Amino acid sequence: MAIALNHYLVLAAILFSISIAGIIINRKNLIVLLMSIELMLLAVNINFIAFSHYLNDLAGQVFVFFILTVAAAEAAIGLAILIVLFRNKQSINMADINEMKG
Amino acid sequence: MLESLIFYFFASLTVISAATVVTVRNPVHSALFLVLTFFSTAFIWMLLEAEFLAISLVLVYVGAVMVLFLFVVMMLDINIARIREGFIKFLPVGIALALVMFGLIYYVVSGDQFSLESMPAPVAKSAEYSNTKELGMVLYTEYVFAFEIAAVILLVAIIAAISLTLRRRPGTRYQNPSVQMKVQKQDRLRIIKMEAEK
Amino acid sequence: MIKTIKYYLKSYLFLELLKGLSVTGGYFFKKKFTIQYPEQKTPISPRFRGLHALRRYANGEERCIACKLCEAVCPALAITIESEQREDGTRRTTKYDIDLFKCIYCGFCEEACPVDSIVETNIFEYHFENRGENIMTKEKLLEIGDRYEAQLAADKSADAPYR
Amino acid sequence: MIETLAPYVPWLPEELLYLIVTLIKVMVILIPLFVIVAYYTYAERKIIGYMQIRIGPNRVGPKGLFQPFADMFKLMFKEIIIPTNANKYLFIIAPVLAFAPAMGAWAVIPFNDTLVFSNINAGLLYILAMTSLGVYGVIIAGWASNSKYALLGAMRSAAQIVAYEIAMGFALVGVLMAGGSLNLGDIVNAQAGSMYNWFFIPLFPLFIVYFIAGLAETNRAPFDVAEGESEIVAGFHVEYSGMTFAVFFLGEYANMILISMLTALLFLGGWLSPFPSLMGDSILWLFLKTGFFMLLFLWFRATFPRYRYDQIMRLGWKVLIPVTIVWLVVEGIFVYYNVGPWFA
Repeated sequence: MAIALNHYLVLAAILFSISIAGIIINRKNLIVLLMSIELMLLAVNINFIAFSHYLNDLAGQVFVFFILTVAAAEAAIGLAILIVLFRNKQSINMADINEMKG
Repeated sequence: MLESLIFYFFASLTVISAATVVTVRNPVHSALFLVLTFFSTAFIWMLLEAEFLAISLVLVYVGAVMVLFLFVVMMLDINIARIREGFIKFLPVGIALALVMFGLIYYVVSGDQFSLESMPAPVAKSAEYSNTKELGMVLYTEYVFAFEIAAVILLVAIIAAISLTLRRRPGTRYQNPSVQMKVQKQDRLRIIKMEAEK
Repeated sequence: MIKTIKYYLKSYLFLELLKGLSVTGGYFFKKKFTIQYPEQKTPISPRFRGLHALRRYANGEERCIACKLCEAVCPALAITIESEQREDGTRRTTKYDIDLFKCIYCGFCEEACPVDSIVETNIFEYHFENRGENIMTKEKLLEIGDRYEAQLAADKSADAPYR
Repeated sequence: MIETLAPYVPWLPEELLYLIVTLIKVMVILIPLFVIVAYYTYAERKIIGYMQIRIGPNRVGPKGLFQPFADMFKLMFKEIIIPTNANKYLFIIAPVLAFAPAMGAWAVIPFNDTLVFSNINAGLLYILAMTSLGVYGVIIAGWASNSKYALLGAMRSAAQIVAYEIAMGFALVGVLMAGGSLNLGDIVNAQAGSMYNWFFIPLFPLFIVYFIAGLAETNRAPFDVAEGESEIVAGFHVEYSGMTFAVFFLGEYANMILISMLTALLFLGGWLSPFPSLMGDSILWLFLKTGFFMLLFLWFRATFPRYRYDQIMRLGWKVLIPVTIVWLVVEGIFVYYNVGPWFA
C-alpha cells in the first residue's frame, strides 16, 4: 500500500502548527524562537519535496535546496546576533531588547 | 506495507520530537531534540526519493547548523527561569492558535484532490536513476541564476556573521606565529664590541 | 624577498615536518634502552643509598657507640637514639630507631658516623605490610647488617680510595 | 547470496532470509573491523614505543600480542561511574553516538569492484554526513558529564570539527570533479590505469588537505585538543570509565581506519595495482595503502607536538580552506582543457 500525498501534507501541517505554538509559548527565549523558525522551514520543505515527488517535477527539490541555503544563512546570522546580544546584556530574553522602541 | 510502517514510525518520531523541542525546559535538550527531528525528517525525504536533499539535510543541518546552535547554547550562561516566564500564560493561546492553524491546513489538504485516487504515487525509479545527477542538471541549467544568488547570500551571511561578532579586545596581546617562525638570529641578537672596564 | 620566498617554500613543502618525521622514523630502528625490570636490573653504585643497616665488628661487637652524631645531623629528624653504660664501661645504645617515612635517604648519617656503624645498603626493593613496620628498630637494623655484611664491606672498600 | 541460501532453508520467509543475510554481511564487515581496531591499539603502543626507543607492551602473551584482550577484559569489568548531577541518559547515549556513525560509514566503502555492502549513488555525500555526525558524541559527552574540563573539550571539538569539515568537504569536491561521480566504486575505477592515473598527482594539495582534515576530524594528534591530556586532563571523556570509555575508544580508532581507507580509495586508487602490467588489482593493495595511512596516524602522533587551540583554528580557516578553494579553480582549468590522463 502506497502512502497518499495528503499523509505527508498533514505531517507538514502538524509540524508547522507545533512551530507556531512554539513561537508563541517561548516568546522570551530567543534560542528556542530560532529553533521554531527552523522547524517551520522544515515543514515547508516537507511539503515541497512531497509535491515534487508526486508531481514528478524536480523544481520542488530545487526550491528546498535554496531554502536550506537561506535557512543556514539565517541561522548563522541569528546566532551571531544572539551572541552580540548576550555579550552586551548578559541575557537572551526578548524583553530586554527594548532600547530601540519608538 | 513496509513503506507505510517506516513512514508512520518516522512521522510520529518527527512530531513527538518537534513537540518536545518547543516544550522542554533546557535549551540544550531542545536543540538535541531538533537534531532528532531533522534526522527523522531526513528518513522521510529518503522515502520520497530525494536522497541528495535527505543527505544534505543531515550534512548541513545536523552536521553544521545544529552544532553551531549547541555551541552557542552551551557557551552562554542562560538563566532558564527567566526565559521560561510566561510559558504557562501563553500556553493556551499557543495551543489554540496551533489548533486553528492545523484545522485550516487540514481542511485544505485532506480533501480528495490530494488522495491516492486523484494523485497516484509515481512509479519507482530505476536503479540507474540518480537523484543527485538530475538535481544538478536542473540546478545548473534552469536555475543557475538563482543558484548564484544563493551563493552570494551565503557569502553575505558569512561576512555579516563575522562582522557582527568580531571584536578586538583592547589590552590583549597577540602573537603572530608566522613572524615568530621567520625570526632569525640577526633580527634579535646584536653583538657589539665594548672596551673592557679599567 | 629571498627570505620570504625561502620561508614559504619551507612551509609549503613541509620540509620541517618531514625532518621531524625522519627523526622519529630513525629512532624507530635504533636499539632500545628498555630494561625488563624484575628480570634485568641496572648496575648499582657502591655509594647507592637504600635501606639502612647497623654493622658489627668482626668479633661480633656492635660498632655503634651512641655518639648521637647521626641523630644530630639527620635533617628529617628520622633517627631516635637512647643509650646507657654497660658493665664493662662502654657506652652502647638501648634504642636506635629510624622512621623510614621520615627518612629522605640523604646519607648524612652514614657520613657522620665515626665508626662506620650506620650505613645505607643498596637494597631498594622493600615494603611494609602493617602500621609500625616503617620504624626500623635496632634489632632489625643489626639483622640487616649481619645479613649483608659481605656486600657492605665490599662497597665500603670500593669507595674508600675516594674518601 | 540469498539465492544460494534459499534452497537450504525453504521454510524461511523471504523477508526474514533477507534480514539474516544482511545481518551476516554487517557482521562480515564489523567483526574483522573490531579485531583490526584491537590490534591497531596494540600497534599504536608498540610503534610509538619504538619511536621513543622503548619496546612497548610485551608482557601479555608472546611479544605482548594478547595485550588488546587484556585491555578489553579490564575495560569490560570496570565499573561505569556516572557523575553526580550528570545527565544520565545523555551520558550513556554519547559514546553510542560517537561510535555509531563511525560504524555506519563503513556501509558504503567498496573493498573491491563487487565487494561492497551498499552500492549507493551518493556514497561520498553519505560518508561526509556520517563523519560530521561523530561530533555529537563528543559534544553530548562533554555537556552531559557536568564537568568543566569535559565541557571545554566539547567546545573545542565542536568548533574544530565544524572548521575542518569545510576543508574536508572541499577536498572531496575536488575528488568528485575528477572522478565524475559520487559513487566510491566509480571514483576508484576512474583512476584505472597505472600509478600515474591516480588522483593524488593532479589533486596533490587536496590530498594533503584531506588527510590533515581527517586527522583533525578524528581528534588525533597533533589536533587532539578535545582530549588534550596535558591541559584539560582528558577533555570530553574525563568522566568516562569502563565500557563507556571503551566505546569512545572503539569509535575513534574505527574512524581512523575509515579515514585511512577513504584516503586510499579516493586518492591512491583503492584496490588498483600501481603496476598493472606486473601485478593484478587486488584487495590486498587496498589494505596495503590503508595500512600506510594508518601508520602515518601513529607516526604523526609520535612526532608532532599538539597544536595550540587558536592555531588550529587559524590553520583550518586561513590555510586549508583557501588552499582547497584555489586548487578547485586550478582543477576546473585542468578539467576544461582536459589536462593529462586524469581529465581526458
